[in-house]
Amino acid sequence: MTAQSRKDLVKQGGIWAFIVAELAFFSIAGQFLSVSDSAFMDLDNMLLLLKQSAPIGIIALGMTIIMINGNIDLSVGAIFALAAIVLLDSMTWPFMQALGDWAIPLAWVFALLTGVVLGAINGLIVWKTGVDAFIVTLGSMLGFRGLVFMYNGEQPTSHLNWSLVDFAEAQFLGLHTATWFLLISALALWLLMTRTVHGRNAYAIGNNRDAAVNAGIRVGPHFIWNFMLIGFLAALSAVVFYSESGSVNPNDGMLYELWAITAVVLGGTKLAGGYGSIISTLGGVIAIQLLRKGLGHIGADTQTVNLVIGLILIAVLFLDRQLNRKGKEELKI
Amino acid sequence: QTMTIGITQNNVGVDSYQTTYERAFIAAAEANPNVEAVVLDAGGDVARQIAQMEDLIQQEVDAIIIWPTNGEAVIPAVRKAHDADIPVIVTNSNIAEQGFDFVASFSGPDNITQGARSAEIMCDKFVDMGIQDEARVVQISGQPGYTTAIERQEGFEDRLPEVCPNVTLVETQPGDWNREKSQQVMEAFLVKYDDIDGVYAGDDNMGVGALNAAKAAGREGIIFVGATNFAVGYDAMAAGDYWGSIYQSPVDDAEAALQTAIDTLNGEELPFLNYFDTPKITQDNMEEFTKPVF
Amino acid sequence: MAGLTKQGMVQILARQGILIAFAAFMIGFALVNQRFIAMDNIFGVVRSSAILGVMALGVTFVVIGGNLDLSVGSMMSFSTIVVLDLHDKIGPVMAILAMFALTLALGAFIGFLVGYLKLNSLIVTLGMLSAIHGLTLTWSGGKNMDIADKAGTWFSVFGQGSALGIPVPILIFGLLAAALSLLLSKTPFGRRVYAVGGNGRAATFSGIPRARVVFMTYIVSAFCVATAGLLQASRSLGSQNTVGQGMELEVLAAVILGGASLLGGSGTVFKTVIGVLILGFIQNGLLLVGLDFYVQYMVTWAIIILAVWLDVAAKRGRLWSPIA
Amino acid sequence: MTDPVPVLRLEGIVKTFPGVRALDGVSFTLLPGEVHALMGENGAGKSTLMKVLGGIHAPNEGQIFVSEEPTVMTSPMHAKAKGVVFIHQELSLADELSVAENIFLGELPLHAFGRVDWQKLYADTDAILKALNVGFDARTRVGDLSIANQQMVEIGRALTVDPRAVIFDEPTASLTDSEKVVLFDVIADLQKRGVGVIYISHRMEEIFKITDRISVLRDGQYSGTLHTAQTNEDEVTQLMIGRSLDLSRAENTHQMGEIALEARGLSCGKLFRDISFNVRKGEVLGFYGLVGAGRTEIAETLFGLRTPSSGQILLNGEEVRINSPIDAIRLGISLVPEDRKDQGLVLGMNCRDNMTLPQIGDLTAGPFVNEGAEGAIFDQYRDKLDIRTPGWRQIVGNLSGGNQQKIVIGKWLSMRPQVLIVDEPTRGIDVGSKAEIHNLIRDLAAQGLAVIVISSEMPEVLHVSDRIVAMFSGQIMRDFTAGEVTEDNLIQAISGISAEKVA
Ligand SMILES: Nc1ncnc2c1ncn2[C@@H]1O[C@H](COP(=O)(O)OP(=O)(O)OP(=O)(O)O)[C@@H](O)[C@H]1O
Ligand SMILES: Nc1ncnc2c1ncn2[C@@H]1O[C@H](COP(=O)(O)OP(=O)(O)OP(=O)(O)O)[C@@H](O)[C@H]1O
Ligand SMILES: O[C@@H]1[C@@H](O)[C@H](O)OC[C@H]1O
Ligand SMILES: [Mg+2]
Ligand SMILES: [Mg+2]
Repeated sequence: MTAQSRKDLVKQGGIWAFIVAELAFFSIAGQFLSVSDSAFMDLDNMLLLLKQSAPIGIIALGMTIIMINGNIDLSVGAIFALAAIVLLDSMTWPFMQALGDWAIPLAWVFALLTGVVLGAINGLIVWKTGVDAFIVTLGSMLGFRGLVFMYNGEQPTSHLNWSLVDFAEAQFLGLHTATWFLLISALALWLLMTRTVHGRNAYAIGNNRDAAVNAGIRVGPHFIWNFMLIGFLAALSAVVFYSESGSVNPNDGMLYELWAITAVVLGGTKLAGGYGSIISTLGGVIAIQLLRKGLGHIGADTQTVNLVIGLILIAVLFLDRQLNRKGKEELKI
Repeated sequence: QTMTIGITQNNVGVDSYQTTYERAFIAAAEANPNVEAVVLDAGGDVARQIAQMEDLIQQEVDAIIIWPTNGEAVIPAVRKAHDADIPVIVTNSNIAEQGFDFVASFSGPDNITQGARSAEIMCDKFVDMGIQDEARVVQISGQPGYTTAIERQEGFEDRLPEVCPNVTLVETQPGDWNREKSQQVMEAFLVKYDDIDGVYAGDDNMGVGALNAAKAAGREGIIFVGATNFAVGYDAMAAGDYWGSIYQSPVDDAEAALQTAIDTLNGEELPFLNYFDTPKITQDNMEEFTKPVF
Repeated sequence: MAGLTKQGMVQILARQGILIAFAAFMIGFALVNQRFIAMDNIFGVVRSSAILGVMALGVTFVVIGGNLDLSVGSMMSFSTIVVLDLHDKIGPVMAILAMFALTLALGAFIGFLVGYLKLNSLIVTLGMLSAIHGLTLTWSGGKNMDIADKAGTWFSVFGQGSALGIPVPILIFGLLAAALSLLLSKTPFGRRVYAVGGNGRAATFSGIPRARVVFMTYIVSAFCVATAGLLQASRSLGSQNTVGQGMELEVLAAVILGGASLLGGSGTVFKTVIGVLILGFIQNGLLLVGLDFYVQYMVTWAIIILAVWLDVAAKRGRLWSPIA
Repeated sequence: MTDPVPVLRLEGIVKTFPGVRALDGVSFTLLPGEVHALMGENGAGKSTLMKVLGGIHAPNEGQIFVSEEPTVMTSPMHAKAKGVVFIHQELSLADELSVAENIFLGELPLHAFGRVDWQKLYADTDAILKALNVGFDARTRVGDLSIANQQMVEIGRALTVDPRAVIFDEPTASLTDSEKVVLFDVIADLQKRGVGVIYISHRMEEIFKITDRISVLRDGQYSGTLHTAQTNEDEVTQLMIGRSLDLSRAENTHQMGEIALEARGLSCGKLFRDISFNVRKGEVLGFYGLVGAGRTEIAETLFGLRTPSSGQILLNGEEVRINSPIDAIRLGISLVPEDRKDQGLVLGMNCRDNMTLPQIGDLTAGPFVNEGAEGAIFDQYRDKLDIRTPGWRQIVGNLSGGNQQKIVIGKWLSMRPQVLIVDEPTRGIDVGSKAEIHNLIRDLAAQGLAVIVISSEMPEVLHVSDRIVAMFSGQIMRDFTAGEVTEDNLIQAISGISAEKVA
């Protein structure tokens, strides 16, 4: 361990410390406040926690890469919804129905492809126009949502396929299908970011785009790949979630982008780009889900949940900053 | 013995119906020494509601009451509870038929009848005014995908031609149970159509939003009929601006749901659909009703 | 100045791209539908854009100062609920004063977190979006808030009245826009906002109290939100807890459409007003032609990207990004 | 001996920016194995010419030949593929990444499936670092390095490939003498291997030490090429600015006044310890030391940007508390900071607004900014400092580096301070302007100002200062009075050799 990685550990350790604090708090408070007899930290409950973290979690993983890359993607919620529509609706197409259960993998492919294509559109616009990704994806957040509504008006799109539900509800080695998807995605992306040139270039570009351009890195195509990747992941999240629920409202996935970004930032990734970690994002996602679950566990009412979640976000940000302070000698900037 | 009953509500705080429901539910549960309640709110998010179902199953509550955010999306989660031998009671807005096998019973208003009654209220008024042969109506429906909304629309659209065959329903747009949104929808209708005689809104919040839009645009003489009589709707009726609605109490709704759950756990025979009554209310008969508390 | 001629012209054209797009849009729709440019329709659009517009004015300051404000929608719900609730309890005048005070206090809290504690504004205001919603629900008990005597209160004048033949919301929007435009472009405070947003470190090195300037941008924003809440409450005299929900992104879209850079340091009040009007007229125009609201989403998408693209293209002097 | 084939040849290059004709038909030839200086005033177009060569800017007209083959440089990547390596004027590094990743940015060594070959990467980097003789290793995070060391990382990039030509754009602007020696070795080595080197610098002594030929640009036009061995500084200056410079220093004719600013036992954590010095009205006090010696931090403390852990600051004999730049400005202290892009300027703002920023609160008519007064100040300092800009509306980010620096100086002079602190005031400034700035500093002192000059250029400190404080590793080693200072004892002092530490 170099001094560098130790420093990173402290820098990124905050989120795990926070998770431990949450666990402790809800376990103790649960003793007094919860009507349920089962303990909060029960294994099944923790496994559920991972499962429930999957929808936002998978998106947040992609968001980590986009943000390390120095961009942001506000359209993921809309991509999520559109991919879900394609997933469910495609299974009702005549030729697909003729395929029986073989329609399922094909429907997945269609949905994932939808995500990739929408991501590519974002990436292409960001690259070619040079407009900031925040603005481009703020626009496509609206535009893609428009496509969602165009598909089925304001009505939900539904198709309940029980084989699909059974698959999605299955548990393998104790972990739910959704958890597997989350963990495998995390592992793959972690390898991508730490071991490959693509990952390292993502850091370089996010850190100093001009430097990357000057060094001859093809920044534009690189952007497209990453936007396709997050499009893919948003669609994957939809595939995982809607396989189990079978119906999508045109408003589904709204605000997901903001929760995903929150999880990423809680994990310590810099909004400005160039710095961040996939594993810490996983921490951020779990921290948020834990907070929701824990507040439900101790019976907090709606207004308290809203108030507490909001203030905790801010508090974590504050703590993180205190932890990373350089000390008194610091430049007062 | 005490029974633990979990409830996952749709979206508390989105309107006062849902908030009042929550209060009433908690009050009813507290009043009953045999009941412990776990009260959760999905905040309108399907994913969160499914997670809450899983949490309740995991906590091994005795029964689960669900106010679905999406009548179809929650079916697998309901099945999960069913498989875990936890009876599920659907409240307020039913889930889709495919899920009926996994549900112990439904408790709530009969929304198809409500829609039909609203059509009757409106038609009667048109007849009074003598415009039953030329009147043009717009509809502002509730949250898309929400069974209550779908059923009220269905009831209204089926019944209206039966009672007033010559009235035309010009356009329907969702107002998402939201006063602001439906005010905008109505503003748009007013821009588009010079001649509007009646507005049917899926609830009074939306109806009043539409009324505000009409007032602001100076369009008079429009007949507003809603559903779920809110306090604002009642006041607007008293002021003579708003014609009629359906009287539906969230307190009845909540108490009925809890009672249905208790009855189910006590092994009583229950019909699958437990409707509580929701009568017509118009400017003509409103003295018979107390002003809604929400 | 030999180089200026052609390139310079292109640049000037593109810099005013948003105005030109606006004019083209108006003329186009006017040709399709006469009613579009009828005075009452125009008034109608401006009036219904006024609430969004007032909020966008404030967010313009925040954005130029280099930050974001995602809490304005939630905060506007709060202002609306508070003033409606207090109206019947302490009378309209006191209610308005109290509501402004409370909203400004919220703004001050955010300003303190972002300005003095230097916490990231995206996350802070996202957190506040949720927290303020909780606060609103606590205040109202989750119930709709309605003024009892709707016919009898003069409070309705802000949202429904008119003066000199002009609807009051338009008047308020216009006056506020003019005042804030002066504040931003002509006063030392305005200059400091640009400097802090453009390069905060350099601003500090220049003796500019960066924290205070950022703090003040949130105060301006909160003031605008309170005004918007007043308009909203007065317009409908009753409200759900969620009136402002989702407006934060619409507001941001209007500000960006007006050409403010999210990196801070650029944008003007005037352009934001144009951004607001464009959004309003797109909505209205498409409606008149009979298109569904989601078409409006897609048109807005296209217009946002085109407008900003033109702007950056003008700044760099070429259409396509030079990035390989 | 036949003429060798030029590595690079540029012909009739024209490049315009909105409102500016940066290059106007420039031609230039680089031979293998030569070190070719490119000189010219600030804004003459040197960096722009190199950016055209490096594929960053597309020229409006003209042609590039690589080994006599006509080539269109489409991107930096393309230029690199053609063997042209570019060491930029502004640091171009990703500071969150390691030294190794930065040096090999864009060409990390690979295993299968796009995996980075870390072992090879670190080994190759360590070899390069060894050649550069620096004290950090391949895994160090670049952001943790001093500016000088970052510059060395940048230079390390020239050693990664087998280049045909290497362009150094003001590489020594933030290097001290020891690192310069290393750099010159690197250049000599490249030269031996037949690589063509283009060397941009404003420092005459370097030019005459290492280059073979000198080409000069003036106002975007080519104005001539000289053989270094056959010319002299004056001739080059003539070619650059059309006149000779009088580089002799005006001797002190004025009387020094009271002590204006004094530090007593000032410390700030690990940054510097027990610093005591004073500067009188009418005096120029030089601060000399190696990069990292802590001079900038002292300046920042005096300007209220850092909180001292102990010690006192006295102004005109009275103790003062300076908690922020606002306090400092109120007390009549100005600081021209070290890093103009980061600390000195709001790059997206126009020239005038940048210049008047610190005093904008006072330039008012009623509640509003008095733009007339602002314009007057801008005009005054534009003329005084000879700032080249198409007008006050020009965005500062579009000015050449040297002109940007002048805007910063103008900004702080216009505050009419009692004490002026300038940190590396002529970094990246051309000879003409440098002389002007030096004269200006002397003039300001003559008018009774107390001036502190922090510089890493020995000739500069020696030239402008009345007294010199030598620093080493956060401490003052010696306080030289005029007359006793020589290059030798100065070098000794800043290397920590001197024992005569002044308390
Ligand atoms: N991107 C740009 N947009 C507009 N003008 C520019 C741009 N880049 C350079 N210029 C202008 O082109 C001219 C040449 O600038 P350049 O940076 O090449 O000068 P330089 O010779 O390198 O000066 P210095 O010694 O100060 O670095 C200047 O007038 C500068 O303002
Ligand atoms: N090893 C280091 N790790 C982190 N920051 C450093 C390190 N060395 C220097 N710095 C920072 O880099 C900046 C430049 O400081 P520098 O080392 O140049 O000191 P200096 O005495 O001001 O020298 P000079 O004036 O020649 O630049 C300072 O803000 C300093 O804190
Ligand atoms: O107002 C609505 C009510 O009519 C319906 O029954 O339930 C949902 C409520 O939001
Ligand atoms: Mg240059
Ligand atoms: Mg320094």
